[in-house]
Amino acid sequence: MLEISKLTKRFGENVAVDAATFFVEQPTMIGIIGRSGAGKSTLLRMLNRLSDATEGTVTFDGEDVTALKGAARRNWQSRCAMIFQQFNLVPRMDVVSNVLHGTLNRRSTLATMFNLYPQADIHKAIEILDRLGIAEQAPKRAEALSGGQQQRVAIARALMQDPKIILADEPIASLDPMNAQVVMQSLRDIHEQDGRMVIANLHTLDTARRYCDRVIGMRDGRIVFDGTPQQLTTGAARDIYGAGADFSEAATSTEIETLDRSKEYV
Amino acid sequence: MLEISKLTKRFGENVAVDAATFFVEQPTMIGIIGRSGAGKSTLLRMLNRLSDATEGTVTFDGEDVTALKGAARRNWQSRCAMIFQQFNLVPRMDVVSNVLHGTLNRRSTLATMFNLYPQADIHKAIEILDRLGIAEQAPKRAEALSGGQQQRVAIARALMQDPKIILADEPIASLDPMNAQVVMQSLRDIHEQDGRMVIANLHTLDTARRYCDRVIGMRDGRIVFDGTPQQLTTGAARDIYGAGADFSEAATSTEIETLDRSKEYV
Amino acid sequence: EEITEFRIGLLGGENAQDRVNAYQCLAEYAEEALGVPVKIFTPADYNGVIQGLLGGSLDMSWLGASSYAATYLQDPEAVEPVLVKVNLDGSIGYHSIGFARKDSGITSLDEMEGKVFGFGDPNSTSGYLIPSIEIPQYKEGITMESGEYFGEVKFTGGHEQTIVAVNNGDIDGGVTWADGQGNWEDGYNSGALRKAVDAGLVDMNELVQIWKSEVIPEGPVVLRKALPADVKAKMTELVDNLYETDQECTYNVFAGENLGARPVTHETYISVIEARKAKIGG
Amino acid sequence: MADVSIGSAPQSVNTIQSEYMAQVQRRRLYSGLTLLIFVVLMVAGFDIADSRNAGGFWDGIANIGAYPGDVLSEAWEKRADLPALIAKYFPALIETINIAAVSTIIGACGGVVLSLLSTRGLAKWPRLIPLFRRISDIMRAVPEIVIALVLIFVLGGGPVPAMIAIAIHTAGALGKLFSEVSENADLKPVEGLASTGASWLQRMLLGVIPQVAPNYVSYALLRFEINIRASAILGFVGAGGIGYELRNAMAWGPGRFDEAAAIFILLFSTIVFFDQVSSRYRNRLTEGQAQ
Amino acid sequence: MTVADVNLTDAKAEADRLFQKKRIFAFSVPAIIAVYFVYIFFAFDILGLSQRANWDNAVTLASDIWSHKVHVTRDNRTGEIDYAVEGERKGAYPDGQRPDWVSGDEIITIDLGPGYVVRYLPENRTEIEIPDVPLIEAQAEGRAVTTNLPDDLPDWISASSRRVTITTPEGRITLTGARTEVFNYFPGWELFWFTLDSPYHGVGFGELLFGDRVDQDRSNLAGAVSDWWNNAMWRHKDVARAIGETILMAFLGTMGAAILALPLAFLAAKRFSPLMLIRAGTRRVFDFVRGVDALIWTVVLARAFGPGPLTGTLAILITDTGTFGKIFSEALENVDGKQIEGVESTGAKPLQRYRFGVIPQVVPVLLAQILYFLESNTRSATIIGAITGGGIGLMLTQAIQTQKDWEEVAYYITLIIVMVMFMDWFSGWLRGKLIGHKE
Ligand SMILES: Nc1ncnc2c1ncn2[C@@H]1O[C@H](COP(=O)(O)OP(=O)(O)OP(=O)(O)O)[C@@H](O)[C@H]1O
Ligand SMILES: Nc1ncnc2c1ncn2[C@@H]1O[C@H](COP(=O)(O)OP(=O)(O)OP(=O)(O)O)[C@@H](O)[C@H]1O
Ligand SMILES: [Mg+2]
Ligand SMILES: [Mg+2]
Repeated sequence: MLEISKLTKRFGENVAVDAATFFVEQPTMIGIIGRSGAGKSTLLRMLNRLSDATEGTVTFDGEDVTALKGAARRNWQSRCAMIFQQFNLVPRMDVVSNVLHGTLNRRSTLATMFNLYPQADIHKAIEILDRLGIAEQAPKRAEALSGGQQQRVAIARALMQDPKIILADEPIASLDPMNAQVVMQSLRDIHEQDGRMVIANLHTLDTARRYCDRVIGMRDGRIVFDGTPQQLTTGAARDIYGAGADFSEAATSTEIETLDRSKEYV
Repeated sequence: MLEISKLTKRFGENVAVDAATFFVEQPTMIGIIGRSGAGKSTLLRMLNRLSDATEGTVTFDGEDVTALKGAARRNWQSRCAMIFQQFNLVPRMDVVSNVLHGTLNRRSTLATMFNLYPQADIHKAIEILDRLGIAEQAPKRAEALSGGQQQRVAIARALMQDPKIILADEPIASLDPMNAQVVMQSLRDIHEQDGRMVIANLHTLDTARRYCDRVIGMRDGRIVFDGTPQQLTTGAARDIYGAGADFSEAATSTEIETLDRSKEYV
Repeated sequence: EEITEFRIGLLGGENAQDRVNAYQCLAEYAEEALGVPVKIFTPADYNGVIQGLLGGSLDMSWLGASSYAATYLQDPEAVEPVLVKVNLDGSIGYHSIGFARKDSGITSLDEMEGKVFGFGDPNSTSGYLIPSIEIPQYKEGITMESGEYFGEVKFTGGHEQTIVAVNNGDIDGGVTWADGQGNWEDGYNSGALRKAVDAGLVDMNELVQIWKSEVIPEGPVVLRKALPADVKAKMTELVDNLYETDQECTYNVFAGENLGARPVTHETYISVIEARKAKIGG
Repeated sequence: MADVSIGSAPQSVNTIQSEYMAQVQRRRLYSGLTLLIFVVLMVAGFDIADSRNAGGFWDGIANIGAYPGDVLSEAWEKRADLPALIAKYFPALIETINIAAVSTIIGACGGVVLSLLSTRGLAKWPRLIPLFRRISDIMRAVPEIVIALVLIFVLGGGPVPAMIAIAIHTAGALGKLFSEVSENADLKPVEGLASTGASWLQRMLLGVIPQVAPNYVSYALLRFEINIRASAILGFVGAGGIGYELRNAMAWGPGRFDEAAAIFILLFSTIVFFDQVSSRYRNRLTEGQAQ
Repeated sequence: MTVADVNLTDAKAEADRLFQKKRIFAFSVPAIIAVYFVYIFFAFDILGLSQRANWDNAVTLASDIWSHKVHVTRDNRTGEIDYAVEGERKGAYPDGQRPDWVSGDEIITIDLGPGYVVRYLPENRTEIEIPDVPLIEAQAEGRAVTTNLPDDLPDWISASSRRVTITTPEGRITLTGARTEVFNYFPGWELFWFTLDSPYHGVGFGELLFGDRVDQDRSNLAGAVSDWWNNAMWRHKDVARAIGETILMAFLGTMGAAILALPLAFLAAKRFSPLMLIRAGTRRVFDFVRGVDALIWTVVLARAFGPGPLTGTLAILITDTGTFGKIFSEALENVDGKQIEGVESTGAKPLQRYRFGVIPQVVPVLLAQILYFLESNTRSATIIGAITGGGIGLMLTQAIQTQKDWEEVAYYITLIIVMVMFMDWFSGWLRGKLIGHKE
């Protein structure tokens, strides 16, 4: 399904992603972990084609994604939604409009300029918002929402794209633990109910363990771990985070203990 | 020496300071405590004649300070230096110039317009800065300094005035605990070594206890406590802060515990 | 009373710098005669010169008759006319000429009905004052009010602009000045049309004359009245004898072939002043 | 005290004092020199301007009321005609305002395009940013009168040359101001839109414009104010509108000073009116944003 | 569940309404502008304009800007022949010299280009050779011109008994009784460096620097610079003087206004001027001088000061005093009270309070504004100069209005743009220098 082969990104001297290679056979929920600067964001941005790879290829269902240009590239982006740490919504616009931005690739520029979205799309947007539990916020401006709500709007926008893949770049890093849980659960639900592939960069080990089917660990641009959450031992984590023997998992955790205690890891 | 008698300040309906009366016989270090809005700043501003009293008098060494006008009032201000919570320096001017502002009252307007200060004054300013441990900062702009350093510049400006009294309006409220300690210690040193009267508004009980010889408590514009730090029991503090039985002293403390633990209260 | 400098103001019509250069010779003679620096100023329009004379910041100028009238009407004590240019034939007059494009089919004022008519500068004698009085006398029913007989009446700003505007078709007909001697095809012997032809701006074959005024007296060289008497005397004498001293300089100063200057008095312009007063008021 | 002065004084107070004194001397010298140069420039400049002017400053200053006095006294005498004259010149005023309005709209559109093309992070062709910057610099540098006069030569007199001239200058000026605003715009929404496959135009229209619109409108209003003045001035040199009428009325002199006064009243009140309205509205726009 | 459904339906309906509203807004703004433009289309008579537009003028302009013409003129009375660039005396070839495309003594042959030849024959006769056209012959007699031209003429020939004009791609020929003239067009700004009477004309740059003395009395460099500076055709000296005058107007006007406005701004700022009456009065004065506008000030001041740069300076100064007054007083209202209070608490006198509490705070704002206006006033000074009679603005407008020398116009325009851009750069540089460090 999705094949990433020797994907490399260089910024001048600096190699941000170094020959990353992995293969995903069927829609899976994948967590990518690694410390700051490991190249997680860069990898996702290349998948979405927000930035161009220096070398290597991304192939999806036999199509070479890295080679796409212009309209074809934008079309790929519409099939491969992205969620950002800072939500990246248009703050001064209302929530529904933000969700409807997910359809931009399908609609003509002129029509979108005059807000001429088909009614069906508008209704669908509301339904998606409802599914994420924020339908009442629909007419409000995005900037008026809390962080967790904004991230759910971003997810709604992603869903509106009806994508094959959802990429999420640290979707919960700016959120408090309570909201983080809601957002991760939404992504998990989308994966399970709609059968979409979800690839999420995560700062925290425990979140990865709890919500993902497969975890990829990156360090200094290279993939140094690829396996199930169960295989992700403290030793493996030490390798990924390049920490010494004093490494404690808690150092990468942001979850409130009370939330943790009452749940089991997936 | 300093006698304050029925000093009152009204802002329209609102009585900010209500017939404050106390007497200071000799240079003492006095802390004024009370919660926000109690009238501490207003009291100090009337002492410095930055604002006029509605009623009552301030008498210093037999001179009625409240009645002074024009040049006489400014002369009083020069003898009664003031330090502010926000330092109130001129940020775009260098440190020494800021300190030299303490001499403005003594120098001719024309000379100061062109920044022409006598060399002796400049040397003295640097000596004062040295005493406060920031002589190397002398040529920098005030805005380039850290908060604690800026407050010490403000103290230097006050010392430059060679005042009988130093008024300090929450001198450490904008500072981190480390800097707060340095600044309070400087004030204490000035009091002890130069024998100047220091009156400081303080937000925090423990600081007042530790550095002051006498504490005055204000509540709703009235003086409700006047005694030694020893007399300032938790019960007295509850009265001052108008708190219930759940009052905990820590609520008004800003000091880092580690600093506290190693020292004794004065 | 002494003067520290002598200031000459020039009316528009040419490049500012060309005008200054043309008067440079006069400035040099004047400097010699008066013993003070002489400066030349080129205000942007007629009114600039008039204001300068009224305000006392200009001492001398060669005005048009109407500009002199304007100055006189605002302050009779401001300036006095001293000399007037003499044409090659000895006359001291010229004409206001109405003209149009040949291909517009207009040959006289009769065809101008409903068309766009252009004046030059409001302070110009031939470009505004005289035609605005004489054209309505051409026949019953002509007025100079915009939208009555003519479709629109405009001010182009000056003689050159009028010629260009007619040639471009911006306006259907306009008025400008010429001596009325010589050939139409050459733009007459002197005047704004001739200059335009010389400059290659217009081809007279493409224009037709549609109207011609009575003789208009040439404008006077004026001096500020408040000047010391000896200065006035010296300058008058200087310009009066310029033709004998330096013919080339006279050519430059009076913009074309001429026979020099001769004395003139206020009386010559009374009729123009009355006309202006009647036309504009004040 | 010891703990206070930690980290102080490898340098002795004396060296600090002498170094600071040296700095003070230097600064006094520089400020003294700057002041001196400025004063010399001002005095000499004034002197040159004064000597190159026909009338001297000191002679003229006494006369300063003469012209307005003439105008006002005549206008006062004929004050009964003023309302009629104001009505007569109102259409010319409308033309002036129209020139300003159209050129502001066109110029603002041009400015938006120029700014989006020349802002780092937004530009469609990042390599061409310097080119578009230079273009807007040049458009800004050309005085309106230059373009207007050239266009009058080709197009004939009237409002259109003035409109084009002002629009060109406006586009350049607003292009620069706008790009300063959009430089500070938040790029996150733009990236968000990019990730959905939105085209450049969609990213700009939906991601950037909503953010910067209040500032853009505020600058455009300011520009409108300026353009009213500009269009009046251009009228003065031949581009129609109220400026043309004012020039003629003033040139005619006595007898028509009542017209000059009427036009003056119209122009003055228009400028003041739009100035007040726009500054009020601008304050509201920028305040609303700060909240 | 049903409750949720109802909510969802409500939410959808609300979203529909919201979008309806947004659409109406999105359509109405462009619609209003479109309607306004339609109105303008008729009010400005755009249709009529496109008919009236004179594209020949545009062509003249475009070609004249980058080219020059050389006149070969025969005075039919004297038979003398003049060669002059642009037909101006200043551009005349010195006696005994002539362009190399002119030859012959008895019969002057003017070779305009391939196939286009004009011959001045004795007795005021002229022959014109044009490819694919029979030889044109003309004879000037007294005031008339007789030719062998047929009656129906192509549109590039205009002829009457008094005047004939022939326009060809290679040049233009006019014939009248008095004169016969040929204009030959060449690219470039001829005589930009030296006029023909200068010994340095046509001397190469390298030769000027390192070659032998061209003129025995002067060193090459000094002589060349002086001849260039005094070039009568392009008048570099006068142009430089005019530009200097324009910048002077801008500089004096801006700085003078700033100096006047600063103290007045204190009177107009709430913080510093407790008396409502004075405050309101000062503000009205600001509004008034600003509202009157530099244009009207220019005209008003012309009576008192006459034409010249001072009048322009004062017009800028007066208007900007109003503008600066407003900006400055706003800046003063926004000053941070803490600094003033800090200085005040030391017993500083009022003037000292302003000096140390206020000035350091507002100086950056004021400087930035002043320098910004310096640039924009350079442009204003160009325009105001055109009205008061001073500076490069007057030279430009008059060059345009007399419509001859478009290359001169192009030269002035280039200089004006360079001047404004220079002032822009300069004020930006100064801003960085002054606000970048110290108070
Ligand atoms: N636009 C850029 N230009 C230059 N270097 C970049 C750029 N973007 C990223 N890098 C570098 O590439 C490396 C990988 O960055 P990346 O943002 O992918 O890391 P990350 O794993 O997402 O880290 P974080 O957890 O902090 O987001 C870093 O060293 C970073 O400095
Ligand atoms: N300029 C003023 N105008 C009106 N009311 C004022 C003014 N200054 C102070 N007050 C009021 O006077 C009362 C006392 O204020 P003051 O600033 O002296 O309190 P404080 O004890 O210093 O409080 P804080 O700890 O917040 O500084 C408050 O109710 C305040 O609102
Ligand atoms: Mg990242
Ligand atoms: Mg307080």
